[in-house]
Amino acid sequence: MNDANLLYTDVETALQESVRDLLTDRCAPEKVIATYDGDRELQPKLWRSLALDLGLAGLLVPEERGGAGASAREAAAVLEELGRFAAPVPFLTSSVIATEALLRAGDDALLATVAGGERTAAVVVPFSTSPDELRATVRVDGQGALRGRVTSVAGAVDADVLLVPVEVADGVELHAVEAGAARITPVVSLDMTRQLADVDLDGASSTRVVEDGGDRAVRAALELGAALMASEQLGVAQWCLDTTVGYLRDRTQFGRSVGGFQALKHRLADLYVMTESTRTAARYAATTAADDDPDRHVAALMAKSYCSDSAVRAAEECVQLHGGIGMTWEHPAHLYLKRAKADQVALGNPQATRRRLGEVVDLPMPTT
Amino acid sequence: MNDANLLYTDVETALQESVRDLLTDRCAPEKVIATYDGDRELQPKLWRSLALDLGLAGLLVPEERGGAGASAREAAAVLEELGRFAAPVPFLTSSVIATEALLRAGDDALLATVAGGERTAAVVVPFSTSPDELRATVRVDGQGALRGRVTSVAGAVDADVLLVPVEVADGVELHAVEAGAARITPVVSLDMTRQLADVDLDGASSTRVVEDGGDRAVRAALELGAALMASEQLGVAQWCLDTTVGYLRDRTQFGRSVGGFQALKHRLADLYVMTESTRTAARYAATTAADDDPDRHVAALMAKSYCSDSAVRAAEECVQLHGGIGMTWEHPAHLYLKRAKADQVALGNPQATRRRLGEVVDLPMPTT
Amino acid sequence: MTTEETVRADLKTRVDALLEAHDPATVERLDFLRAQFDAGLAWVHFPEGLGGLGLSRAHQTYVNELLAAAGAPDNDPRRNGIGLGMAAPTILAYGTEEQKRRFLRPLWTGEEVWCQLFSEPGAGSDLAAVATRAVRDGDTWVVNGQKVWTSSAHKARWAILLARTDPDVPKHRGMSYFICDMTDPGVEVRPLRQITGEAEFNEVFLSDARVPDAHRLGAEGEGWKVANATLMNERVAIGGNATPREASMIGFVAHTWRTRPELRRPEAHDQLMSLWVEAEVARLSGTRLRQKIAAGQPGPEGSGMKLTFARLTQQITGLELQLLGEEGLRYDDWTMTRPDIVDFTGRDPGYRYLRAKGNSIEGGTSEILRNIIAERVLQLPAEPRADKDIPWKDIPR
Amino acid sequence: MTTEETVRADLKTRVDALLEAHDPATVERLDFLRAQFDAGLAWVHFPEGLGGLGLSRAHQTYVNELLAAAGAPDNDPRRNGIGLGMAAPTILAYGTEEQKRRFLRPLWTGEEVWCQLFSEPGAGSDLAAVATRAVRDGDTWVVNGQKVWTSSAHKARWAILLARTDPDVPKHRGMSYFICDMTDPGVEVRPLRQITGEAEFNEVFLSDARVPDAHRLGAEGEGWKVANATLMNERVAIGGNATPREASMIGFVAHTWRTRPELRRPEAHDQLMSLWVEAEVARLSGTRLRQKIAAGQPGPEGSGMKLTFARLTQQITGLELQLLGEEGLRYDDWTMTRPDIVDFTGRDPGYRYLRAKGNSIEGGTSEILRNIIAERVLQLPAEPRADKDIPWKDIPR
Repeated sequence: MNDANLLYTDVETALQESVRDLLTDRCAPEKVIATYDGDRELQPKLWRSLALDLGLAGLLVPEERGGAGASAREAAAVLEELGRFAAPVPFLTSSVIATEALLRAGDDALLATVAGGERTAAVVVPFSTSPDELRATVRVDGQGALRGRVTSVAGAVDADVLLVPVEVADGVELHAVEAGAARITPVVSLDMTRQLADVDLDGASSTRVVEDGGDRAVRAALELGAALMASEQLGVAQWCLDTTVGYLRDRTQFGRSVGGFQALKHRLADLYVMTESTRTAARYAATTAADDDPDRHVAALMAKSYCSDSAVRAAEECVQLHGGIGMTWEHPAHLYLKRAKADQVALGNPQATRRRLGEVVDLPMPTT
Repeated sequence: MNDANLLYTDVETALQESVRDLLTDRCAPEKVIATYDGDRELQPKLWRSLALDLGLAGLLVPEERGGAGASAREAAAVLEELGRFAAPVPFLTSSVIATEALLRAGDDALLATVAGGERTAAVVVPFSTSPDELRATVRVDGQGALRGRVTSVAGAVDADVLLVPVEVADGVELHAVEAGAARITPVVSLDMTRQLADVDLDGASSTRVVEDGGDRAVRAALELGAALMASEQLGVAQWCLDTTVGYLRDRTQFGRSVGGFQALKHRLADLYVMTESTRTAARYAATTAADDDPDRHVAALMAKSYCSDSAVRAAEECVQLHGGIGMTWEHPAHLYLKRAKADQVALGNPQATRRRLGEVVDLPMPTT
Repeated sequence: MTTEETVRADLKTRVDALLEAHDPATVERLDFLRAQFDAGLAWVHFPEGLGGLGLSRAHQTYVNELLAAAGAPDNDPRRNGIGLGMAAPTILAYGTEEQKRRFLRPLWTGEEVWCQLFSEPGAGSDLAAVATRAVRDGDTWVVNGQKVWTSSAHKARWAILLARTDPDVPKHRGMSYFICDMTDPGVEVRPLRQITGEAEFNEVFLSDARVPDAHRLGAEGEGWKVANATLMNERVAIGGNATPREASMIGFVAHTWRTRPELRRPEAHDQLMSLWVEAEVARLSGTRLRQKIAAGQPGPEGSGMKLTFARLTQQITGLELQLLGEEGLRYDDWTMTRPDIVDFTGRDPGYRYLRAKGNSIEGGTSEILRNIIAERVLQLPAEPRADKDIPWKDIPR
Repeated sequence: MTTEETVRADLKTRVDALLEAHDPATVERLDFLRAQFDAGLAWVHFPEGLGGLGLSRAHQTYVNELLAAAGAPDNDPRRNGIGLGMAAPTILAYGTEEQKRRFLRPLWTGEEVWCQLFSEPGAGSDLAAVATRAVRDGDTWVVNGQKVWTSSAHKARWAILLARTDPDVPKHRGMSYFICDMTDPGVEVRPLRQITGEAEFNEVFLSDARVPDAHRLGAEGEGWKVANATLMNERVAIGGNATPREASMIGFVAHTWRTRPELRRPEAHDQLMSLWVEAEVARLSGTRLRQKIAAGQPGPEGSGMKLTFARLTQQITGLELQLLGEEGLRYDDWTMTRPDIVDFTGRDPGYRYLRAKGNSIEGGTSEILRNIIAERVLQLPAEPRADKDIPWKDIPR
């Protein structure tokens, strides 16, 4: 689509500002770093403010179904800010991925509680799952209870309700499980700002959310997740660029501003260009998703490929160009490195994504 | 092999000096550039001096079979100098590839004339052929004459005798054909310093050089060609580095030596490190070939992969860092760019080579 | 009617009048173009009397549509890119009334082609280092020096020329800007052949070339300021129009991959797709840039676009040669020619590969663009330099 | 007998005598080590009386072989790397006789561990910018400042310390080099936690720490010269020994690829093999470097090796996490620990990925190494700088 609007609307800018103000206030880097030592004090209050006070929980849900009636573009704008703060909140997992699954599944009762921020939801798949590689491994036993275990699930730690793809004879159903009915074991994660968990569902009772096409709903949800995570990755890259430029401008070595050394200037210029391209890819994915444009699938794959790698590169350059200080626990750079690297692997890694894209745009990898 | 000697022996250094002296004298860049306009006046005399006066034609041939009895290491040392001058002589095609085929085939009569520099030979395969992708397309017709046409053959323009892999019922034979018996049509080539030709063999009479295992002989010849072309690529990279460093040191812009601008310094430092690694890869391939070390196949594949890409990168940086002047016909930089790019594609491109290497070192590409 | 409708109605009336008085079907092409200029319909954003009507630039599109629909000839702008894109706006901004009247009409009609005499062998990225000397001799200037990278010099009637008029002041202050007659006996044009084999550009040798002081543009010593205005106009040109997916260099490789399955290799696929993604993101970034400009948020992204474009064309053409294998070892033609119009894509893959190398040099090297981004966008310190405040003649060279 | 054989025979006699007088099976470890030192068999290239015999460094290998064969204890050199590798040669070169006698024996035996107080928050790549002040008070110095990146500080008895003693002269001339007592009440050591979660290094705060002038190493104001000697010894250590193929970081990925076919993806193969080739070329470049040194052609390639090593460990570990997919999202342990010995590879892939980021920073950043190669090897001009000839106190900070 050549006429997709790739700029920010006034509404989006205002939304970003309000999110940014709240995060500046309540999401200080030292508190985020503390999550790595198991201090999760920050999260519940922060998420409540975002979900309820700012009404972000139901951003993607139409007003008539209990939400704010915004589009993927606004959700992307929010994710950009969340990425900029490496904020440890389940917006992506609950308000984007799980919400999209519920929207597709058509369970309006459950959807309304999630949209209202009363309950937080998570789709129970390994976070590394790419939309086209979804495999349901959970089954229903003779007693009607679930059997199965799913590892490395994002958002489960924060969830009140779990959405589980369940394999049945003739396809995949989507079931809702109360978090209390499953054994959720938090996992020491590379990115503790989105801590994963292993979810053991053996014996859990569940409610069927959708009978047929549960896989389609989850795939669509994961695709939207990847498309909008690109904006989170943009936020990460932008923070890394801004912070590095600021640091090098201020730091003096050899009697000169370090930011004046040409080799570093050129790397920062390249990083700037890359970050602007990241914005293009992320905005295009968000816009085509918002418009349900036929190009949304290509856009999502492009965004996952491009923004995954660029966020990692920005974070790696940020650590390197900070020198020793960027290697320390106290400096927030590592939050972004870990988030960027985990996001790269999540929802389909860039190489697998490009292979899939080749099929979609008629440039297939040949069979060997 | 951890004990392969990767340095230059005194003999190799002396050989390089004599080659360099001769090329400095007789292979001026403007004459090499003239080959692009069809002026091939330089070649015959230059090749005669190298082949006969310096005795390079038979370098790889044992003394008892009419040659100089040197090894692949010395041939590599020579190729490094030839690469440094982008010299338009058939050393690689006749004295390395065709000679190795004859050594393997065991035709000592023909070998002796090639080793003595009286006749120049070429193996008739497309220059892009990688050792493991050899396909013989020429056949013998009912009258005992050859039938077939081979395109983009390196060295054919300079050859007196052509070595043709011929497909027969139970394998591949190697045939010798007088150049006059074939129709050799020079091709406008990306690298005119090693101009290719299309060779039409229809109706040509031929002598069988080896009956069984002609493919093995040619494969071994192409592998040695790739292993030693790495040293030619090293010579190309070294010239590009040296010339660029010299130019930037001397050139003044903004009142400063351009070589003092840090972004360029860092790129040149990286280029230096890469060129030294290129030397390692090239020397290792030459040494393991000289010693018939079991690791020679791995070494050849590594060298083709690494040195192909590094020579191209060095040449591309050379053009870029020279600015406008490097884009002109008069400046010799383009000779090296074209040579590097053609060498990269020749004898198996780097990606195909790495795929093959994966099989050899038990890191196979999975089937899709 | 809105203002816009009024303007359009008026333009329609003027175009109709022009077409009625000069029927494109019968009148000579040049006569038509002259009449179009005199009617103010050449570039409507120019002032009245100089080919325009003092309107906004966007209205010209409407005029062109009307004229094209009527089968009117155009002025073949690609043949006089430097004249139209760089010389004309500079003359308009800095020229005397007499200069404007003399030069703009034949420039626009294409009767007089223009070229640019700025770059020198020793003044590439550092354009302010021009060493070509102009020495005053009464009311003319005597010019000596060498210029390079001059396209269309062998077809040009006039050149915009940057020369040093005062070596005793710092480099940026001692230059003046002239209009040079390319038919002057002191001007010698030699083709400058490139690595592709052809000669897109020229070298121009100035040996006691004479330029009347009346052909000076801007004040004496103000050449740097005038030249910068010219270069700004060059940069505006970059960006261009919306293009469809795969319309750029990536389209060639994609076409090869689709139509020639025997060349597909799994080991090349990830690189192909990485470049495809980058090319598509670059294309969409162009769209975003145009949207920003349209929304009144012009930014410095043009430099970034050019950087990306150069890198991608180079990487893509490099991959193309590898994919093609044997065909990549061949070339179409090394014969020296002097093409009228540059076409990055029109020839074979080897040509595209070589020509793409120039993309990161011409119109500002990638290195200079990175400096610009770092200093102007990211506000990082400028390079230390020792050539700003000392007289030109004392700068080490 | 050749000279070499004579030397070896003599060493054998001395080792036998040592072993006879101090049976490793019965004597205390520390007693044995002290006796070994006193027998000149600690570091035979040191002078007699200081643990050595004035022989070449290579002979120590022979001594160590004999001692190891007899079951003798070693001095566990990894526990005192800074002491043995940096402090000892510096004390030998610049120390007074008294300093040598006091410090070298317990240093070598490991009774006293050493650390290094060089880097500061504001003096990273620009080490000569150290701001830690040492002010003379009679025959002691009072030291105030902050040091970082100090490994083993919490175990060290002594530190080599670089401090500014004269702020009124240019930066390189106003520093002195001291031996600092880490048990001084003015020395506070705090663990410095890294992005891996652990604290390999420390920060050291010096608050009126007192250093006797007798513990100054080298002349007052000559600290920069002495520190450079120390750093030279650090660089010598890089290079190491011959390693087999795939012994470095690439071995982990190769092992994963071979043993876990379900993780293999065709689209990752070219990148895997590119890195494999680069790793193998780097390994062989190490061999070539050692051959050059053995042939008496030492070169500056050590800097290049370190650059390549850092880049490759980073790229390889980055690929590893992607290959592992879901497993790459997990981590072994974020608990803060203070490891005795650094191990780049001993933990899980996530740790390797994060720890590798330090390889291009510690021991000279990759940026500084590129400067060194450009200036010392390629003879390109140094960076313009304004801090060399003005008094330290006037340099902008």
